[in-house]
Amino acid sequence: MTVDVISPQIYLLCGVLLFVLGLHALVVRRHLLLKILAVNIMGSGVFMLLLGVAARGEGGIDPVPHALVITGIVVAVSATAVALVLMLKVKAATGLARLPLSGPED
Amino acid sequence: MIRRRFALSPALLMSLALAGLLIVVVLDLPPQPGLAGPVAQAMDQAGVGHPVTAVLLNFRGYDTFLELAVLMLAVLSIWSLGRRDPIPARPVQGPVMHGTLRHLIPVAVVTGGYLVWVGSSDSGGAFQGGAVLGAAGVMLMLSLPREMPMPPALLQRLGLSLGVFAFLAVGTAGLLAGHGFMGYPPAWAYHLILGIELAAAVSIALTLVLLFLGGRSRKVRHDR
Amino acid sequence: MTPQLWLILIPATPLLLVLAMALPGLGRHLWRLTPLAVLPALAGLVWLPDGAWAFYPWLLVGTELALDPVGRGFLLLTALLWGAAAVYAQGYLGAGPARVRFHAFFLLAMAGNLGLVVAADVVFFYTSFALMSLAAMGLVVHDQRFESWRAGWVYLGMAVAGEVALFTGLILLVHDAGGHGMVRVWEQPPDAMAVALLVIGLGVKAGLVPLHVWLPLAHPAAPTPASAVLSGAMIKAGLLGWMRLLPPGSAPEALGTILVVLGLVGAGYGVAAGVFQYRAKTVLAYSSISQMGLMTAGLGVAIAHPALAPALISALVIYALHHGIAKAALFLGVGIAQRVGRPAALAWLLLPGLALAGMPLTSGAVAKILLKAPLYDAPVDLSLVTLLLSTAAAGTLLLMLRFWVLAAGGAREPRPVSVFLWLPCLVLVLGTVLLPWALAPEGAFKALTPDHVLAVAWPMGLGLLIGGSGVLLARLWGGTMPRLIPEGDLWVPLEWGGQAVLQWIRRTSVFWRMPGGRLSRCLVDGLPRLWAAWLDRVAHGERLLLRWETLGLMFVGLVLAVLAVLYLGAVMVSS
Amino acid sequence: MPWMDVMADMALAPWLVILPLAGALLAGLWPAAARWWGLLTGLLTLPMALLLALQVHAHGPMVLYLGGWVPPLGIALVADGLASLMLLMTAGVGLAISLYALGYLTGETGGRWFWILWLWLWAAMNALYLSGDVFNLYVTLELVVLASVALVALAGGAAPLVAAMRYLLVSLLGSMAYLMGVALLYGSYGVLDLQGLGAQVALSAAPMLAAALMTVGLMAKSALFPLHVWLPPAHGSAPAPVSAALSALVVKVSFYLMLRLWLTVFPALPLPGLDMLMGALAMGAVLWGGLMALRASRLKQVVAYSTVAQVGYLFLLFPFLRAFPDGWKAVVFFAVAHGVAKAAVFLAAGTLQRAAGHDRLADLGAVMRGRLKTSFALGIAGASLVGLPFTGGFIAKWLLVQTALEAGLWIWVLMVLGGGLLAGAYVFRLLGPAFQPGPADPGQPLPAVMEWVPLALALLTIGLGFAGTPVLSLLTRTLTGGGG
Amino acid sequence: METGGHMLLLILLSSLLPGVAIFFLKEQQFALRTALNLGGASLKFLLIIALLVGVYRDGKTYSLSVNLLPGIDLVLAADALSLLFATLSAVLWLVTTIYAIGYLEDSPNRSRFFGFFSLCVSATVGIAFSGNLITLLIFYEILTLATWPLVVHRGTAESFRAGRVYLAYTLLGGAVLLGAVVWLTLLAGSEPFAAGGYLRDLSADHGPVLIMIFAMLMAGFGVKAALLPLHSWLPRAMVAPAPVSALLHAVAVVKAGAFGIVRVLNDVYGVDLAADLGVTLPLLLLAVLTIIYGSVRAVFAEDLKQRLAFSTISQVSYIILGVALAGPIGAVGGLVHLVHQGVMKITLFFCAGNFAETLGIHRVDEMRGVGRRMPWTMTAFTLAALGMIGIPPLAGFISKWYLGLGALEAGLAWVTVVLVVSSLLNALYFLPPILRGWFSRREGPWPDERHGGGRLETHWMLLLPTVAVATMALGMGLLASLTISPLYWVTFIVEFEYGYDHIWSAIFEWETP
Repeated sequence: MTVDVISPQIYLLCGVLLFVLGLHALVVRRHLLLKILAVNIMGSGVFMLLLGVAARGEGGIDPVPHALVITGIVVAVSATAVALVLMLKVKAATGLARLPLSGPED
Repeated sequence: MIRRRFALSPALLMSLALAGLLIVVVLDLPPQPGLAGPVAQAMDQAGVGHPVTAVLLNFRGYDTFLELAVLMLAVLSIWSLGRRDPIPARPVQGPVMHGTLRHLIPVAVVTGGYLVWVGSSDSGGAFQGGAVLGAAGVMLMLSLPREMPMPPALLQRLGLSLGVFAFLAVGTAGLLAGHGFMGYPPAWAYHLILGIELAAAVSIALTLVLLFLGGRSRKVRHDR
Repeated sequence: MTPQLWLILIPATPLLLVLAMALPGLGRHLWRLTPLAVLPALAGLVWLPDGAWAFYPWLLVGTELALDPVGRGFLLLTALLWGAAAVYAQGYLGAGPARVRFHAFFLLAMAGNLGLVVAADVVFFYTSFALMSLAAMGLVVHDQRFESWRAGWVYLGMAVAGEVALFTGLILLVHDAGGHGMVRVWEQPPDAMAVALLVIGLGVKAGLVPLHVWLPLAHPAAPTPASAVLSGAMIKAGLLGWMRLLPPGSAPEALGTILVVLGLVGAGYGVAAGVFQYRAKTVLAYSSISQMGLMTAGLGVAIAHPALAPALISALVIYALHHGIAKAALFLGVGIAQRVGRPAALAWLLLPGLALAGMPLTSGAVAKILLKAPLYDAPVDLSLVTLLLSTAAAGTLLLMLRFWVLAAGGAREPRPVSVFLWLPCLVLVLGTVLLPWALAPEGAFKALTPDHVLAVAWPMGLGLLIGGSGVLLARLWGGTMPRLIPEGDLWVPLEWGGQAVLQWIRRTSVFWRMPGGRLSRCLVDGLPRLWAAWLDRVAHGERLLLRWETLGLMFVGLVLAVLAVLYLGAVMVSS
Repeated sequence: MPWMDVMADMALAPWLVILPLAGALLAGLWPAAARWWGLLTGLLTLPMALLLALQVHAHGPMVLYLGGWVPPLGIALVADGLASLMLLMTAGVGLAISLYALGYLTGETGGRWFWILWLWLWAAMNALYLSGDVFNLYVTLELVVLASVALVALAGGAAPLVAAMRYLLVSLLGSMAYLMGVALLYGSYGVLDLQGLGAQVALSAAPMLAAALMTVGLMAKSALFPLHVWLPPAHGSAPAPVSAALSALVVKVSFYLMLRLWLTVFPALPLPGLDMLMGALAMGAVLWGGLMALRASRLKQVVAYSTVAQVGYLFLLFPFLRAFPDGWKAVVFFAVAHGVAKAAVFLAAGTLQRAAGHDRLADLGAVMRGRLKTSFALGIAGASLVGLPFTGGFIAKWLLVQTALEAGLWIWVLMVLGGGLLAGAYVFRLLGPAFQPGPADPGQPLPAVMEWVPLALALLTIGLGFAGTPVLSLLTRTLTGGGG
Repeated sequence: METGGHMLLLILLSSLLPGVAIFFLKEQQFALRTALNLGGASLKFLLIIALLVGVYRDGKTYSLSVNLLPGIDLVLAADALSLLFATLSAVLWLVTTIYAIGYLEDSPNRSRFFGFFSLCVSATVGIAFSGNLITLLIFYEILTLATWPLVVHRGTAESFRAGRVYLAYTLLGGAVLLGAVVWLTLLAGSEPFAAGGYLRDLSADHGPVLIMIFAMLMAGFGVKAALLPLHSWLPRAMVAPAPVSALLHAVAVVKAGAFGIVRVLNDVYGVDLAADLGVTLPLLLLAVLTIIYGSVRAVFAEDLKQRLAFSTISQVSYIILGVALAGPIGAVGGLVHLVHQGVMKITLFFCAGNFAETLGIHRVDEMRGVGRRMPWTMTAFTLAALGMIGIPPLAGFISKWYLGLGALEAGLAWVTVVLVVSSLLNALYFLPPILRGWFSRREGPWPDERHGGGRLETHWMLLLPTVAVATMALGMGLLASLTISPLYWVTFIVEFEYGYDHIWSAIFEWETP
């Protein structure tokens, strides 16, 4: 197998791995910062996958996934910013940067 | 602790299963041309030379418009959460920092502007340019020992909504002029796109800085 | 004044009077007018022609009223007795709020009794019958003593059972006939079930033997005027009902035999039980049972031999009239006898008593002769029946002896006897003598012939003999009449038995634990607790789900599950 | 009608995005007048949505290619029956919420941010309903998430912040799964528009995985059991207009998206099996939500769990879709009926809470007696939730039962009827305090609009009880199916 | 909207609008509330009269239909049966309103009470005028909603318990009913009620399904009609105020169930089809069981209202018994009992309310001597109770008479035994209170005497309605063959329903109009 053929596949593979890694971390990590990072990692995985898909096309590089990734990144940035600020507020209000085990009710 | 972390928990098992499935599927993806062909065909009416910019600002301009909206909404959301914490006072930096910044920031401004302008024909564009500008702003923030004097609230808000506003105005104008929503007259497309890009870049840069600050300004009280 | 209006006025007048008694103020005094409520009936007797018929489409489900000869006889009896009793009641009842109530129920019962006499369709007959039966309850329990309540309950229970039987029987009749006019009902021979139900339903009222138990309880318990109408008029309603609903010719002939047997048994049993009683009114009640037995037997013969029916029916009417008047006179006399001296008391009671026993020159002799006369013309030999009928007179005299003894003896509370008391009594006593001459003059003359006198005299002699020897024996032994049969004979063991059963049921817990009771208690107690536990468990689960780790796991798990399910679905689709 | 023809020439659909967005921008620029911008937006959007619905009803689905670029290159706005119905519902409920908020949010600073965020949310929802492109849908979805999370956090305090954080994380998780699905779909077919995808999607592994990821991601966002836990705290602790908007509208948004996907993109995928899984989850939701609502002790908590329960019915979509292609209409009608009723209930609850100063169910009796209009709104809207007649809820329940019976799916008939009983139990539990003996006490003085708006919405549920035929006929103008 | 539909709408609104208006009145606005109540009730009464005149004299038809869903309409229509029930409701509502005004004098939450009271009657009239099964279902469910607040009106823990039980039963019934109606609509479409039913064509293919649906319908309506296994909410609901109990038992809830059963049997399935399917006999058995069971329980109930409640359980099943006999005369008996039972039972509840309100009498054994203190009420009680037993010439006799004849006509002679047993049991539990009331002596004071020293025995607003309904109970029996009597009306309905001309001669021998 030549490098040309295999390189998009590696992007795809890595993208998937990043996504799952992020997902796993999001599930098992307690700290909110880690969770937010995990979401970002998931996003990065998807972006990588998209780029891999763009690179794989036969008619040259497909520009659409690139545009999607740019948009996606901006969206991810926005969400991350909101999440981080919210985390700070939660920390300030509860003293913990993690989700409490039980609900606020009863 | 370590042992436990690497134990085969159900979560890990499931994640592995998902990973396996995803890998199988992804590697098995059939080759397909994507949209490279249609994009290439439509490039002559796009008004810009670079396909990604064409996709971003013309073919899928609506996406970009909403994406600007997301950014703006993020700032508004953060503002709605309350005022920002004061940036902790930092020791006065040495001359190296100041000197570097004094040179770096103009360079960044020029680079940003260039990136915006070049986006129509080459890699670059409002986001890239805006990001560089924003980075300059963040650096400036970090370098100052205390709060930077912020522009008045109305200006902040205007700058923030400039990109969305411009985009919306152009899009609506297209609708009223008969080119459909988000449609440009082909002749004016380049100028309109450039204008939108500039406005967007300003907004993005400002947004990034404000996002970095996190929260409403401490001095300017809009809510009175 | 058309028959149309007049016929309905006969039962309606008492009802209107009851309504008027509800008027505020004036109504409280209207009970004085009670005797006048029979006036339309008496007037109707005088000038309504035989066969007067009227139809009221708006009343109930279409009501027919009529006055035929039988009805005329019974109407005379009813109006006379109720009128007399009403007058008597004016003087008999003490002042007090209960007096208005008595008169109200009295009028209601009167309306019912008058109505059933003129009814010419079964629905109106039943309506009147029910009105009379239930309103009479008010008369029985009027005194509100323990005895009255006991008698009242027995009376009411049997009356209601009778009503129900009558109802069912009537429904069967009407269903077979396809209409409820009496003429229509006569066209169709009733089926056995209907006959049985009617015999039972009306038999309760008529004191037919096993169903007679309420009579000896109710008569002594009720106030005297009420007893008079109860025994004189109301029990005749049963007889009239049979005549109306099971007319000879239409009713099965086997029924006739049954009625003869039951009637004769009743006649004998009434005497047998009556002589052992210790209260005058109870003796009279048993006498009524006995006499009703005779009439029942007479009707039975008529049903068994429809050819004899016309003569027998008219004889029965006379007999009923005679018995009603005499019995009422006796009851009213008992009320007077308690207030006057011993000889005067006997004077009031002697004549009606003798009349009842069939003394010549009285209505009794005429009635008995008229009743027996057709039997000799029967296609089969009915001499045994005739003999028994004659012998019954001996029993009657025995009863009367016992009655006189009891009425003359006993405690008394001398009080002035007002005109309200003695006038109706006097009218009735005279009635026992005058009646035959007015109604059946030829029969009355016939009764004066020697063989007929003999025929009614020998049983009386027999009775006198037995009675006299009984009194002598009693004197010799110095003992009193043995209390062989208690008041209400058959009812007493029934009551004991019933109470024993009730006690047993009360003691036996099986009856008081509902089947599945424990289960339902478990459910009632346990379900809410179980429910609360469930809710707690759900809430616990919710807390578990709220943990982020669970949520994440669920998320990933669901992705996998959906995928698996999609895959399986794909396999299913493709295979 | 001639004016209808004139209307047909106008491209109404974009205005439904432009109007609220412009309102949001203006409100952001000029926060002091935010409430008036909000009101103006509401007043303009409702007739616009109504006209659009009429237009769609008269002329069928309308597709608008943005910038004139035809998919797959460009993005299309699709205004079909389903979308216009959802837009109309959003506009109606949104106007009510805006009016209510005029009275509810007075003076203090929170009010302005509510208006700005609420207009953004409205714009985002409208954009989502109209979008015909899977990636564009992702962006609008994120807009909805950000706006609603900020709205939840608006109340301040620990509980709302934690609720908002959990809500944000779940939403991001769902969004990421959705985005992965988008990537997989693009990787497989190279197009992004719904119709184009629908024409190509075949029975293979990649779309199946995409479908799984997207469906579960959207399930989490629409709070289907067992992924519902974020909802009750978020909806229960937010300010009343926010709760109403979230429960009535936002939950429906992700459901709408899922419905859209399964109607247009994934019809080729097999439903047998999936219908059982989803049906089981739906049943779990109905039971679980109902039981939790029976146990909750606070008014808004009860209402929030009621949403959890009612979301279950929405997921009967899958069994119904499997049974026949038109099966989804009943579910959509249910979504609309629930949206209106739930908004009324939450707004009424807000009024009572504000009047009494708390929302402990046991102590609300006096205020409920004192505020009859609100109690009535609660009662009527509650009746709609139970599915009692003359309300939209009844028609919805009827349609659900009818669809299930038509398909011979007994178990779902039982579920709908049994769920109705549970709903009856908790709705009457809500109303119970009003009947306890005691004085009537209107509580704190409140602006009249806070009493009239819930009542108006409650009356609207009655109106919906007679709107079955027009709504169903509007829904027949929906674009469905692979390549349809 | 078809001919004259506005009239039906107006009749509905004549109680609905005052009801809604009353909710928003202050407690102290006594005059206005009373005016609204009585005005609405009188208006409804007059409108129904006008409707009757229109239908019977001018031969007009009234119907109104509003579309609900494709192919499914909300239909209001006035046929003979609906007019019967509507007239009953209107008349008894008027009477009960007067009674309730007197009964609830000075008690709290009157506006709420009368509001729901009016809603309840609107729903009942809606049930009466329902032109198809769906409309019937809709108003039936509304009735549930409107009566629950009345049941819990007192607000005590006990009434809440009763309310819970009531809701559990009725909502469950409603759910089953909904399922059945949807199913039937799927099979047969949303047909209007038609004499003789509209399912004949389906019976060949869907026999078992139709039986199943029938069972579900009976279960759904049977809950409110208190058929045997579904009856136990009724005695508990007795915690409600007396006018509510009266309305619940005599007119609204229980009757709605019975009316529904009659509708299903006559106008949906058709008696012939039902008989062919073999569903009438089980229904008959159920009715018989209920009759006996209710009576037996009533004998053991010591609380007066409890006793009346069990009596209701028993008596309402007479209606079902009548229609389940599947013959014209039985149907006459059953349908006429719909009216007769209503009038008699409302009388009894008014009396019970009078006793409780005036003297504090709640238990049967406290009734000793009450006849002397309250003769009018006691007379009314006596009349109604005797009517319940089936004593002529009261209304109940007429019902029982035709039920008995109907049973014989249907060849089910054993049913008469049931009637007999039930009559005896009725006597067993009604005669003791009557006798105690009239003939027992009172020792000591009354439990809780309130209306002392007036010229009348109690408040006139309590007394007048009681006497009025008692008079009706008497009149309906005594004058059963007048053209305005329920019997005449029912005969007309049954003639139309069964197409039997001979029914006239069977009921009224002399006349064939």
